[in-house]
Amino acid sequence: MEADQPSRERIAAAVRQYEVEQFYYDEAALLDAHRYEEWLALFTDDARYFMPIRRTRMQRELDREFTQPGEMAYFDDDKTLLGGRVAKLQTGRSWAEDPPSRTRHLITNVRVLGDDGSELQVESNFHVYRTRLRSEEDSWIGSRRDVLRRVEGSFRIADRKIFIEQTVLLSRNLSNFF
Amino acid sequence: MEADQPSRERIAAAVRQYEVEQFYYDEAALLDAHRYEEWLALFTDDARYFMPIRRTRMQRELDREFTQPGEMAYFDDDKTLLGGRVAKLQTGRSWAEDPPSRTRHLITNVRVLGDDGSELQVESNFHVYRTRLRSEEDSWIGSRRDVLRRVEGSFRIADRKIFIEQTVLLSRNLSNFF
Amino acid sequence: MEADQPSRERIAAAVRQYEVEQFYYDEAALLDAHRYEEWLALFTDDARYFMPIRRTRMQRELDREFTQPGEMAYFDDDKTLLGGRVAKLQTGRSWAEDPPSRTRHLITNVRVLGDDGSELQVESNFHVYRTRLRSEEDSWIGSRRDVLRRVEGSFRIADRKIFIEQTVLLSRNLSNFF
Amino acid sequence: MSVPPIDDLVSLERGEVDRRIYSDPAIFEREMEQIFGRAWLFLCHESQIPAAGDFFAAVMGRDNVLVVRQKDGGVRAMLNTCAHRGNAVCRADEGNAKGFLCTYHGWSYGIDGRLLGVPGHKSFYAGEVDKNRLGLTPVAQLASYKGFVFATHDPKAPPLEEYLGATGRLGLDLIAARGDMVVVPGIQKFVVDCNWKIAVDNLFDWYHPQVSHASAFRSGALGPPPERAGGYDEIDMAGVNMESGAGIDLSVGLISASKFDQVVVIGEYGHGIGGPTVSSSGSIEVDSSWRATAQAREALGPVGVGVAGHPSIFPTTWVTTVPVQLSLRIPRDPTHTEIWWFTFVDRRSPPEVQRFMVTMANRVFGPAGLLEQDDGENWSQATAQSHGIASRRVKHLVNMGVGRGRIVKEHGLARIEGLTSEHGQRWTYHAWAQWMKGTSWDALRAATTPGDLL
Amino acid sequence: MSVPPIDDLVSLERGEVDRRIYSDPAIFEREMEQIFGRAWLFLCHESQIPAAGDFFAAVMGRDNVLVVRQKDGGVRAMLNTCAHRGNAVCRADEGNAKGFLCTYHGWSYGIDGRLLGVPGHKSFYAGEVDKNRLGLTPVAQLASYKGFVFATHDPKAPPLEEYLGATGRLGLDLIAARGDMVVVPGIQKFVVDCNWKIAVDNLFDWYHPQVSHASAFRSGALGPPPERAGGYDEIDMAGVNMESGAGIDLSVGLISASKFDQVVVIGEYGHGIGGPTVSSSGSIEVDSSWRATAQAREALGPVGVGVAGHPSIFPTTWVTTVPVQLSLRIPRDPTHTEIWWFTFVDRRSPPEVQRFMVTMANRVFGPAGLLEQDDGENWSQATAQSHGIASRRVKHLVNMGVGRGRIVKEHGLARIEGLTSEHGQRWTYHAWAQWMKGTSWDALRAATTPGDLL
Amino acid sequence: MSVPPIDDLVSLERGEVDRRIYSDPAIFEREMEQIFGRAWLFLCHESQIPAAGDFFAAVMGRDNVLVVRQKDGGVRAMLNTCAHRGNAVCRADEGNAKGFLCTYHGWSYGIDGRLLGVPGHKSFYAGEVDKNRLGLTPVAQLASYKGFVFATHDPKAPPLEEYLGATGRLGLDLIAARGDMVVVPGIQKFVVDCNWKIAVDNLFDWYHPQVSHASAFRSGALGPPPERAGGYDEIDMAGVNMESGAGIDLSVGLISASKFDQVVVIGEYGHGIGGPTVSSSGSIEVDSSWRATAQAREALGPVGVGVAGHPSIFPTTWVTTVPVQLSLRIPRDPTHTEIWWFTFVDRRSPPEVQRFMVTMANRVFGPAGLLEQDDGENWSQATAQSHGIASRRVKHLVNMGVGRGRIVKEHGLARIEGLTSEHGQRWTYHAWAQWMKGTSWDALRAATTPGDLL
Ligand code: FES
Ligand code: FES
Ligand code: FES
Ligand SMILES: [Fe+3]
Ligand SMILES: [Fe+3]
Ligand SMILES: [Fe+3]
Repeated sequence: MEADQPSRERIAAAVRQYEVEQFYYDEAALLDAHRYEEWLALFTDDARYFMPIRRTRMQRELDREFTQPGEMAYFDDDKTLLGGRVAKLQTGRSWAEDPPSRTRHLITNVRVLGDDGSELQVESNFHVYRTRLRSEEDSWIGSRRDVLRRVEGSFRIADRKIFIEQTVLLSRNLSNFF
Repeated sequence: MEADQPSRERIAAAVRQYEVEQFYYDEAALLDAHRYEEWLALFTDDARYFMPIRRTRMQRELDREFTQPGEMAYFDDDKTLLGGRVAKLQTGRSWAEDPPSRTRHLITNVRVLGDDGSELQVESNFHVYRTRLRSEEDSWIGSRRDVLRRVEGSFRIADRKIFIEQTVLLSRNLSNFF
Repeated sequence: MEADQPSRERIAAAVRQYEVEQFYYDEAALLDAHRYEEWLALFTDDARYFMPIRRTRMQRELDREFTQPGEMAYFDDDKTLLGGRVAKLQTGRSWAEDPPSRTRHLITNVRVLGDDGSELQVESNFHVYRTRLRSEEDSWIGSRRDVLRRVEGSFRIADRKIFIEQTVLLSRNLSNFF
Repeated sequence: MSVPPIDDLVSLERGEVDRRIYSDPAIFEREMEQIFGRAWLFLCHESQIPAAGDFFAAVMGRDNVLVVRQKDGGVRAMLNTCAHRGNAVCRADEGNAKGFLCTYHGWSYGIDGRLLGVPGHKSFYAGEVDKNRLGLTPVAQLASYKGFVFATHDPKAPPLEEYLGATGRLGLDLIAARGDMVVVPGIQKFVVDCNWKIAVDNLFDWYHPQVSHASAFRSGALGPPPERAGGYDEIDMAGVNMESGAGIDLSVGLISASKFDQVVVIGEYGHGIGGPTVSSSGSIEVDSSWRATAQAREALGPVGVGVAGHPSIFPTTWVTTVPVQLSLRIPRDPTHTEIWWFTFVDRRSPPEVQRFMVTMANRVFGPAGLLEQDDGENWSQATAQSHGIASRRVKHLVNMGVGRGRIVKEHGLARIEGLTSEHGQRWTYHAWAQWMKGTSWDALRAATTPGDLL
Repeated sequence: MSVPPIDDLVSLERGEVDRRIYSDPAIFEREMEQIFGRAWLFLCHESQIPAAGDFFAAVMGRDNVLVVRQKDGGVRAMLNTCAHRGNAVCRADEGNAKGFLCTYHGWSYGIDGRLLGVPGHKSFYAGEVDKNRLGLTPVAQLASYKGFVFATHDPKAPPLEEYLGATGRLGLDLIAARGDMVVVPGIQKFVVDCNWKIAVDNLFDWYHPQVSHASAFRSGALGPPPERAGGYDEIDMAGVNMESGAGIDLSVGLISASKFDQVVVIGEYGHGIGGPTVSSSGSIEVDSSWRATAQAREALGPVGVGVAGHPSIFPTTWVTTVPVQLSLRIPRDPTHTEIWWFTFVDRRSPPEVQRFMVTMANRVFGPAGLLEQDDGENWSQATAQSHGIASRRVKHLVNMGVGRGRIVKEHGLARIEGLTSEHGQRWTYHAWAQWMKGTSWDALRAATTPGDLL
Repeated sequence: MSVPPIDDLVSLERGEVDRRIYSDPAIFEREMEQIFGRAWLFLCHESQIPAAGDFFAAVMGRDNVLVVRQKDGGVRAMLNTCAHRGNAVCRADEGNAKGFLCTYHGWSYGIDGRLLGVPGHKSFYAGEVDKNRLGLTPVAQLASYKGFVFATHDPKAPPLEEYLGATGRLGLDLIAARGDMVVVPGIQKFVVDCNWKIAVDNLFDWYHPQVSHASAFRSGALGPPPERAGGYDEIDMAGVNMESGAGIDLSVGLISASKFDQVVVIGEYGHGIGGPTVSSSGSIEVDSSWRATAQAREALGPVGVGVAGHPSIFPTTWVTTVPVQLSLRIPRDPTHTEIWWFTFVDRRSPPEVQRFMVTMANRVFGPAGLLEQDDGENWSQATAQSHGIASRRVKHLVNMGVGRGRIVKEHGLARIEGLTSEHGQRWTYHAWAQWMKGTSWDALRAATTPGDLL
């Protein structure tokens, strides 16, 4: 990176980074505020939401660390199912979320890995912290690989893959979103 | 967000974001270095510093989750009291902070929600990690809503509201700042 | 920070910040993907990699909190030794890392403290999360002070000092990088 | 801490359980010895380890066990601990190995557990290491029933088939008889902060879904309510209101709103099956045609073929037929339990059917499952309320239908017909108490042989 | 683990306590039975739950209790555990409810705890659920003294007023008599890694503020030092130096530097009050005019009206009159204690006065309180040093003024006049030992009735 | 929980240890009393606290101890707990102090532990505090051997030199005799989730490096393999394969590939030394010239001068001569152990040599050490496999060379010559069992006096 005046390209890249990060921060704010329907609207109709199962493997076999689509997973949703989850939270009978969990999504290390003008490949890291009731605590840490589609001057999530670090999940459920 | 060259407005927004984030990172560095007087100087004279008490409530009553100014709180300070806290830390008799706590403020998800030219509404998430003595650990996670005022080409904190996720604080005290 | 149009200098600073952050995020991604040789290539040949020992001290003696080069440390490596560590991980006999640890480097609070055109002084905070086997967890939190050298339109790490918050390390080893 | 008299802890007659069994550390230690140290425990399914050297890391109580496919096609299981100084010889969850190396001093074992290599055997040990004696310790007994691999630490335990008895075998047949069943890659694993028995107690709890899972049913995410065969009959919900004062409207389909015929099968050693009958459960199973096959009718028998409920193999194995899954509740400590989910498909069924089965499994159970995500908090809170000096004096009730369960014995099975009940839970706790007494296998069998009434 | 002979643990004569009581798990279990299973414990103040259905989640030992305002204006408290399988029926800290629904199987309770709804009562239970017997378990006894709600698990416990006695009642009157007192929204809750008795021991510790809180006093953040009535007398600090070698200059006002008249009141069952007198404490109380009212003088009596110290209601309730707060120390385990703060204002006082009281409370106590933020580490370290085999042999001393406390009995109160002392702590530990013996209430009362000397 | 009969836990004859000793809480409590409550334990080196008021915070079992340099040049150690209510009087790891102030009530102590100041001694205590009796509790005995400071809680323990005996003294002399040895600033501290004995067991384990540390040796990061004196002889690795099926090629130098002469020295109370001889270990030590000095030859004696292995001072002190370091294994609980590393240089050696010694220490041991980073997981897993009901029945083996160790007694040392063995570990466990019996010091000494064979 040169010390002198940045080129138009570098400025454009920096601005795009800013806009992608803001998109993620806004998304996180919607989740932490339990504004699930607005969150759902950030996904394209053809979106996939996938969190594979991770397994402790020897180095030799690390290529088989994660399960693949079609195998078992923690989340393997299309938008309809994602909508079902949101609907569930709004039935007034979603007991495990009433009182609601208190979550905080800390989003870091956002990287735009590709951009063909219409779609971006973006990776980010997360620390999702949850407390419930008097003093229950969960921390889920991992990374996401998204496809962001440019739609009406903003972004939509066309694909999200969530890679969590734990193999045995150290929490009682996954009643929140990532 | 268009893929082509960013407009002046978008560039200005990205630069403002950069400057706000740097302000927060510099602030965090002052706290983690125990440079409390310089930190105090970042607040306007009319600043409020407020951390309400949070209560586990049913979804129906979530509007009453946090206490309001005038009710009980963990912090409800004006600058004078904040200054008193700093003075306390510098009496050489603030035993709970000697040996000093080791803190690390991880600031993420900075969002400028409003800007009228003179004041900005800014939200951010934090993970404040503390270790003390041989192996005590605390992690406080939550969000802040600030009013930043433009003063002499930089910012001053005119108002800070700290929303912590825990209802029962899992730490022995709050002898540090957020 | 003025509300009106940002000057060339401020734009340049924002772009530099973006490029430094991207460098760190890319570095973190290499580590979390176990791509150690590529990571090693990010260091200059004259690089030092140093993690001092931290001690709980009274406020009066805080200047002696960290050990100095020449004293004992957790890491005090030149590039050759760093290369040795990478080589060790690739012998296929590095048992404590096979199955490999799952790490996630959350990098925050990046601050460029100096830039003489050829070298930058940069500070950053980190939360390195590690899980191993079925349900082991480690979290290392602290800060780094780097010297980044401009090389062929990118950066190289010419010096890294890692300041970890814990005095008694609450983990079984430090078989990963920071 | 000592264990209270066992007979004070469970009353079969009143259907009452003492809550101390959910948090007392001394009782937990006794469970590790008397139950997890003796019972046949499910390890994995043979389809998970098809090739020689394929292994799966299983848990028996607090023992870590490696299940390994052998060169001769057989399966062996051994403690994952080195004969030298106890280090684990394998630290992966699953994979394929040509052998196991202890990374401490290099003792090296075959996939059969035999000690093959000892560094410096000649030079340091003067060749005196008894390699035949010092392999990886095999489990006391291992057996496979139609691909389901079980093991026990007790050499005196009866053979697996006898241990399972007609009830346990039927439980497994309800999976096996569907076709050429294989486990889908990916075992879900998570930890719930509850006592393991609270989670087991839930196995054939057909009383809770209507309420616990009301949000899932209403969300529509499980698809349209299943059609039901025969007349439809609302559950009486008089006086049942939410904390807001409003009632819970359950009228969104079968499980969530109606009562229907159920059958509970109970067996020796504490096994059981509980839930709807095929005829009453209508289209819950989506497609029951597999039951009509000769293979199925023969394997399940006249009673079994009509069973659509949840089999439980004592102590911690749960079978569900919709979706086709097997779940383990693995005790970690008195108040933490690991839940594992194994999912099955019929290798011979069309790809889209297999995909459908996987999709259904993904959305129903597991930590993010639309149903199961609401279970944990109930179990956790039930466990939490067993600590208080006053709260633990309140009995844990499993008395629904107590003394009204007439036991019919036919085709080697003991069954009770009726509506939703707690017969199954009661039977499980009764068996638990007998196990905890540490009596002989014969005495245990006798004490857990169904009578005429429950 | 067994409990050592109780009389070896506390010596009233020498003012010495065995440190094992701060970390021994067996002693903690005994405390849960003998103290928290029998004593009247503070739950909340009636002003927190003004309207029918208002509830507050309280803790009694390890039992979770719901305190609920009834339709008839009364207050009830019941165990927060379902009569069916023990799930909590309410998981919020506070709020308003029309009833309580157990989210496991839907058993539904009224705000009075009565079991109202049982899904399938007719169809599944054949209407045999004894709804009258199976409500939420009420506490054994509940009573309210001037708005302060207490409960006990022991049906044989004496009535609250008798339990409190003159001393305990005075402690509460020191709040109640100020006017129409209500709790300000927001109960501060935090966890200190100390044994609960170390925190209780601190209740009427007027020896520590001068040093523990030196930084707060010097910071000026508590405002100018209070004026004091009468002559001013420095504490002798000969030889007291900081680790830097410098002395601690305490000359910044009343509490931090001077000795003054104090009075300690002790009562049956272990209650006590300790601290300055109104006359000696000068303007600490800011405004003592309320004491002059007829209401106050009548309620407090000739002795009480002059008391400005800290009342303690055995075992874990602390009252402070400046600011007007009530604090609980809730044991979580031997080395962790939850601290709760309730803050009171006089509803009839002007808004600015109420605001002032709230502001003062916010800055003085609680985890971020200028005073309290320095307490936790002392308590935590004192607890930590009770583990070591040699350290735990060192006695915990509460012998200041031992044997010099002449007890004056007037107006139903037993008091000791003098300067700062550890009479109050000594009395508390003495009572603790009597409680731990598990004797009858009469014997307990007799053993905790003040004599002539302390 | 009670402790099993000690003699069932360790078999010296068979070299077998019962794994319960690695996780049983009752055994751990007994260890705190019988071993850590009685043995001489290493606190620090005098060079760490050169000036008056210099202090170092050490740990003895679960007791926190302050080691302080006195004005008269002497060293004292006292429990870090206030005589009043037990608060720690110093919370730093190290530093310099003019005295110690308890921050709770201000009791103030000299660096000698004497109670100097008591706030309000006259006014509140009527001058009755017995300052001479109420200082910081000194350790029962403290002594320094050539700068190595040890202490014991047992007043009846034999003097340090006698406790160390020839074996223990030799262990320390192997550092002291190198020159004017000082500790380099920076004590590495970290926690391994293993039982402390598993870590101690590893002290003189010369059987594991070749395999455990194969990656470090192959990485080249430790520099070229040391040259060796005399003939080179590969270890036989027949049948030793990695889990991939490939063998472990060890041919990268001395420790990692060859067998060589070793000598094991064993002594009273359980001390021992094990590892290569100077002649066999070739250039491992880099520079052995120091051994040729008169000082060294006199201090080490004819046997000691040839010892290049690892001394162990019972129970938890490990000395390594390459690099020159001393390590402690501090038990936290049955399954967690704190590891501390002290590093030494000869103050008289040239700066570049001192730098080299520090560099070597930094890269070899400690949590990031190229060798040690691979140790923890083996210890952790060995501990983890001691919980299971079946796994804990498998013996922990330390039988290499059992019954073949002919003990030669010369120059006051008992030694066994041969190749790599487990004599040292066996001796340690044997001594552990004798300590745990709680017999008299004479009986203990007798029971841990080497015989003719091991
Ligand atoms: S522990 Fe396995 S080889 Fe030594
Ligand atoms: S546990 Fe409450 S209804 Fe079953
Ligand atoms: S505890 Fe140390 S002075 Fe009171
Ligand atoms: Fe369920
Ligand atoms: Fe205080
Ligand atoms: Fe090693």
